[in-house]
Amino acid sequence: MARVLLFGALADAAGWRDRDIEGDTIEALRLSLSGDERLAERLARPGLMTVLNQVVVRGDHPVGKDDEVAFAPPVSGG
Amino acid sequence: MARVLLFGALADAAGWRDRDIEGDTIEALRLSLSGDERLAERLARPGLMTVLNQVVVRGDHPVGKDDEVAFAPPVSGG
Amino acid sequence: MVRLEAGPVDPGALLEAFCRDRTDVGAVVSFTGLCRAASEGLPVTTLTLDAWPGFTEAVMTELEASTRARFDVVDVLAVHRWGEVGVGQPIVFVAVAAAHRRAAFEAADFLMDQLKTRAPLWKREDGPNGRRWIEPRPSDHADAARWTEPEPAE
Amino acid sequence: MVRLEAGPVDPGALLEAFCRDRTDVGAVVSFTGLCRAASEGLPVTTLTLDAWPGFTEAVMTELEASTRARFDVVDVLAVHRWGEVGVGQPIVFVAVAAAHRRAAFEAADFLMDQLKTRAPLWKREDGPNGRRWIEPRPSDHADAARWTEPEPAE
Repeated sequence: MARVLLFGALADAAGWRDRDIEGDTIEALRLSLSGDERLAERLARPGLMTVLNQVVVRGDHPVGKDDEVAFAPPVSGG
Repeated sequence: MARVLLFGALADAAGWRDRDIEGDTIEALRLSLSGDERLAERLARPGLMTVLNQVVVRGDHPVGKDDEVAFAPPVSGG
Repeated sequence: MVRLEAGPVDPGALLEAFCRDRTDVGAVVSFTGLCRAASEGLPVTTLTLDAWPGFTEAVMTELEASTRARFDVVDVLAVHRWGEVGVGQPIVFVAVAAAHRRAAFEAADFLMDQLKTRAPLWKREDGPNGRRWIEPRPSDHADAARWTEPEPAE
Repeated sequence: MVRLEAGPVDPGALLEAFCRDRTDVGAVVSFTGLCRAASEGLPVTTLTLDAWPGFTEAVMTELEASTRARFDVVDVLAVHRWGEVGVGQPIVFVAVAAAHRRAAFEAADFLMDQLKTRAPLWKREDGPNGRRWIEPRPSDHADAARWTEPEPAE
């Protein structure tokens, strides 16, 4: 279980931005979110940004209920 | 005879900016101006800018009384 | 300094304040990004920027720090709008002050490339053809890659 | 547009007016040159710029035209102060508007190099150590030489 945040096109597709999701690793959370077909395709795209407790991470990491995991598409500021 | 304009350090050294000077070529005007020792050294420096009737020129050119000849040091705008 | 701004960004007022009372600065370069009425041939009526207040500023602050470390500059400002932005309105304002102009130009250019490809902001264009989420263009990555030569030792 | 200005130059107001009502421009880059309190280690109390009204603007207009011919830009503005300038006050303001930021940065950078080495203006620094007429530094010529690759055919 962790707090999951979505940004940009992911939040738009899911219809929510912030939710508690079951899963004890980042990959487990991503798999769980991919059950939503509106999200599955976007979560599989290259360039997905994963942020664990406000630190950008690569690969899998264990997460607990006090952890916050954000998923976001490639950024497009400026 | 032509109208001679001086700019920047040249005007400062001469103490004037605008005067009618005897001479029927640019070189003759420059020689005449070099009689003023405050100007002679500056007129001999590389990079002297010579402008005949608002067109930058190189080398010598004939001038008459309706012509305007400007002498100026290298520019330093910006 | 960096700022994430929910209201309008005023480049004139920001530049005026940024230049004020500086006696050790010969050069100020600014960049203003504006919302265009068309993007890649498609009409745009509104731009919406998603951001993550707190985290977005934290990353912007890192980008500011790497700009200061890399170039001989006196001051750096980056203000980024988020939320809904109308056509013609400013999206981002960057200013760099330096003793000499080369450092000011390069630092502003560098910081914009970093903001484009690294700042956590997500841009959506809405128009008569629907909504479109924007991702960095290949040219943005190419621009950012210009700076990948090794940084000078500190 | 170019302007030779005898009174104070206000970069904030100029940038605000330059950005106003633009819907086809994604990027505005500005450069502001300020009078520093010291130059090459010597204190400066006043800067005085000599110019040749009429001819100075004519050359500035040529430099603006070559900037427009060389880069994919929408608008160009160059305002140069002349006469006495106090420490901290603006000497020159340049702004370039373009669809994309690379052209805006390069055009502003190019135009400043041209103004520094070609615009008919002559700068004198007055301070406790006396008066000093300034000439372009070797770095100014080196900056300007960066652009000497052949221009694209028109």
